[in-house]
Amino acid sequence: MSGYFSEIISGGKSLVVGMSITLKEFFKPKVTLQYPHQTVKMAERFRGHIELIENESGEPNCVACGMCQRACPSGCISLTSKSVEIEVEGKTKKKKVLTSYDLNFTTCSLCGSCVESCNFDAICYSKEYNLASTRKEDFHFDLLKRLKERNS
Amino acid sequence: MIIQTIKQSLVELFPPVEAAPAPVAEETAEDEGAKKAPAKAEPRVNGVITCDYNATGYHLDAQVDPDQLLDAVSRIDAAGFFIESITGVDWLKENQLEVVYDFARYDFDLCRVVIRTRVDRAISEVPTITGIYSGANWHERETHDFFGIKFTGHPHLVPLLLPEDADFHPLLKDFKA
Amino acid sequence: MSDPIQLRSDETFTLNVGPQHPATHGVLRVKMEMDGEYIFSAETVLGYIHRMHEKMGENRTYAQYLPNLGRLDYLSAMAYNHGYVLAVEKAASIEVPERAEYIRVLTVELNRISSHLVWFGAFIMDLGGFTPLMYAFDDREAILDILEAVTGSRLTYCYHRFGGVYNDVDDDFIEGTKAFIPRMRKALKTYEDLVTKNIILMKRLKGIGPVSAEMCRKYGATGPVARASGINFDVRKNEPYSLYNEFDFDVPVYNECDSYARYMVRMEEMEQSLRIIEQALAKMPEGPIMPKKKPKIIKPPAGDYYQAVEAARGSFGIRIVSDGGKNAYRLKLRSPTYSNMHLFDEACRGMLIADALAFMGSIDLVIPEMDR
Amino acid sequence: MSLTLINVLFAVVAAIGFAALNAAYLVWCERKGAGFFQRRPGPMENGPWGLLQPPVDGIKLMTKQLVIPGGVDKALFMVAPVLAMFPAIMSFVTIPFSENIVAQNMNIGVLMIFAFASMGSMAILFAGWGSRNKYALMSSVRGVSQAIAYEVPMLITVITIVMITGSMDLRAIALDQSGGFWQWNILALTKSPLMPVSFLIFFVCTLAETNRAPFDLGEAESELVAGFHTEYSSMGFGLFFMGEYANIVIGSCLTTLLFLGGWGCPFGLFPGVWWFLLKIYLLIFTFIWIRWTFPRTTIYGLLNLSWKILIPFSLFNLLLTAGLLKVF
Repeated sequence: MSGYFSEIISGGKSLVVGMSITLKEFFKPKVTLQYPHQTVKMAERFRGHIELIENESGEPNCVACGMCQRACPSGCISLTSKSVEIEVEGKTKKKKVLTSYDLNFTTCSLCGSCVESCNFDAICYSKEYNLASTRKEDFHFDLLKRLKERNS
Repeated sequence: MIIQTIKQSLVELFPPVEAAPAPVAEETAEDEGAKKAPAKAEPRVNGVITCDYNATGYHLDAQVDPDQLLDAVSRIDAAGFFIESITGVDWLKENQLEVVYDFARYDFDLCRVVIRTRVDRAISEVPTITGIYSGANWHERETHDFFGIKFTGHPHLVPLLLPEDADFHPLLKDFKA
Repeated sequence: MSDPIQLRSDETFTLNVGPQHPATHGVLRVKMEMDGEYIFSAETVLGYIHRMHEKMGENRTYAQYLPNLGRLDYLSAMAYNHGYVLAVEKAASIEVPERAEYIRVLTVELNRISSHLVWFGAFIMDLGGFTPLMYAFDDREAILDILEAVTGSRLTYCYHRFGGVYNDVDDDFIEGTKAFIPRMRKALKTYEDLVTKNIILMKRLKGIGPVSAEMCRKYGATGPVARASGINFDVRKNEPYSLYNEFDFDVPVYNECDSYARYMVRMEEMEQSLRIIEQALAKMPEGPIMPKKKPKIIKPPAGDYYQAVEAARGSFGIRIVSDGGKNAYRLKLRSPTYSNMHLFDEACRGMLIADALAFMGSIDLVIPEMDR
Repeated sequence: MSLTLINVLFAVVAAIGFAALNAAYLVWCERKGAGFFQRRPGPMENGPWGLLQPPVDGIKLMTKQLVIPGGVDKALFMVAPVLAMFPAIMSFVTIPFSENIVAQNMNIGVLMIFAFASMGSMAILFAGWGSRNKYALMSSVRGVSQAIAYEVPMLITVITIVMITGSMDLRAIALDQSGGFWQWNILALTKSPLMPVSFLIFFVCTLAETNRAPFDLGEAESELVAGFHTEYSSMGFGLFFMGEYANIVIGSCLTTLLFLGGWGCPFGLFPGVWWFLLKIYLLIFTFIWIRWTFPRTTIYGLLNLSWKILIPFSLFNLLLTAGLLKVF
């Protein structure tokens, strides 16, 4: 019988303690962010989709070696290149020039293998996270075009 | 040490008449690795092997005949092991399917035991161990899904992870999607 | 606790819990034969998000498979990463610098807390209390921010690499983690007052969902489910991998075998993880995070390798069968919830549906991990 | 048309208006309250502080299609939501908001309110049975056993109050407590020292009767999906929803009238309708507060609480009060 009453009392006390905690939280400042009106600043290392890095002259750093393409687990990078002859210090050299760099973001798993495998510092992560669309085509990024748009 | 006990118990499965398993049982992992590499096309001989835990992650590796499986597993059960997982491996070159049973212990007497059994790819039938470990049920169903190995006597051998009407076995090496 | 009643098989009806049901936390289906509100028998149906990760492992190189691990158990992705890299390092004999191991332990333990926080919130939500979920998510947010700053992602991390980690931690990480420990301790106290000691919760969980130690053994249950049944089994202690034998921490074990014990085990594990984090922060040496010599392409020698780690939900095992090639010949993932959930069918017989769903919540399900 | 009929019609319209407005804005309060308890701001997008959320929700509910699933018992399915709303509105007619603001005072007001309140479980039963859904059926069975279990202690405490006051007229009960908080029934220790306990019992029963957390077993979303209104869409669901909030208002009105002195000021100053509203909204806040603090009980936990704790205590209080009344 004493167990009966002590359970009622301790149980009632636990309920009061719980309610006092939620009441305290009621008056605390809010912790959420009103998303479309306020936005989060992405961490420096945030891994978004990739972007090409340009050199001083505005051309992509990429030498079209295709390491990223091979490293990608999902096969979402496809790039093409052509070789051109350029003159460096009086000598003609053959050089590969990037002609297209397509990222199929629909299958990308944002693992970062491509950036890691790149030896020429040619790709980086974008900080973009507001990616939403109802069309698949919107996620086939032409990174070369994006680079030009960024420069213009 | 439990390793010795369970090894003793498993070695008993292989009567000395066969003669061949006895030396195998005494081999160390290094020998085994050296021996196994050249003789790759040859399936491994049944027997118990003590493995280098630091190199492989388990202590005992016993390959048994499908007929001996229930006996071996009940010895494991009697020694108080818990079932970790069951899986299969498709050895296409040797035209065999291997079923791998992993067992481990809850206490601090660390011992991981692997029991394997090999069957022909065409007639892949292995007795079920659900009678001994009820938790083998899903694992066996999964292995059946992926490899098409029939566990004879299994109470409910229908696809678990694959769709109900799946008639393909994706982890077979000759499976083409 | 309900008294055992005589259930009749001739008056049952089938209740489909799931694949879309608020209590299954994903697409899990449990076909229950019910006698009124009592469960006569149950059959769990899996595979709604089966993705055949094991086949993917055969088709990709070892390095390419790394991101897959985070997709298994999205709540404690770090432990899965850890298990995989340890297995491959064991197979290919890659040395890991000490600092990298410390960073791994730190991130895994932080991730374990965040995983338990999600479980805590979701479990209380299964029981009908919504507010603790929000508090838990607020605290989890702090962990995610810390981990995001280091790893670059918030959920499906792909941070551990063969031989080390992706990038080094900075002072912000150290400071942030140091500041997080007291915050988490305070939060744990709040949870204790708000939830653990709550009479309604105790009444709902004590004595519900008994799982005996023998049953755990037969089904291969690990993690908190086993530890709540009096089994002192934690891979970090029983089979110390990485640096876990250098830290001083306890493994909470309860003998009650009920849902409340499972609840308590997880709540105490958070505190233990905090202890590990504290020690790791204090001991962490300077140094490289990647070995100097590391093969460019990983090709483990032919053989069979097994590695188990303690993920948030139990022992996660990974078996790599190598034929010496660039890809694994066979890659088996042994996921803890798969075994833990398996005993649900047997254990839930004769329970009320409300209790059975509380029991299911106490197992802590992550469906993608079960279905793989 | 006689004057009384016009009066009654006017009263009914006023009651519907009050109930609907309250129900709509209580949803807003609930969501805001939930938000604040969880350290987030709640609805913010529609209008300042999300104040236009209820009308927007209302429009959404009304413009949605009312799906009637195949195989349902159509008559019961359609009647149930109306039956959930109707008793709540009818109960408002007899509730005195102050000494003069009452639609139709009755000398058996208490009886009438409880008569209507028990119709609420009919709505749950009809909805659960009619919608041909196993979850709904289980929920309705739960709902009815819960309603029966909690009407017993609730009525016993009400009998205690009726005994003290000697009247079933809600206005008379409230007037009997006028003068200050020491006159309120919750503190009527001279009449029965267990009165505060009695208040708690009544309050818990109100929670259970209105299907509020932690006793919201009927719509336990993690077990029974949405309980008896799983199959309802559009305004069918809307009526259940409004009925629930209207019931909460009635529950707090009753608690205020029976225990907290009705429209009387705690210090005996300026009694009036504002005190009444203040008290009921404070009680409603407590309802919200409790809902967003506790997990849900189970059906046996709930029945145990009722039969093993609430009923013995309320019976004991009834006997004690009767004895004290007889002695003094």
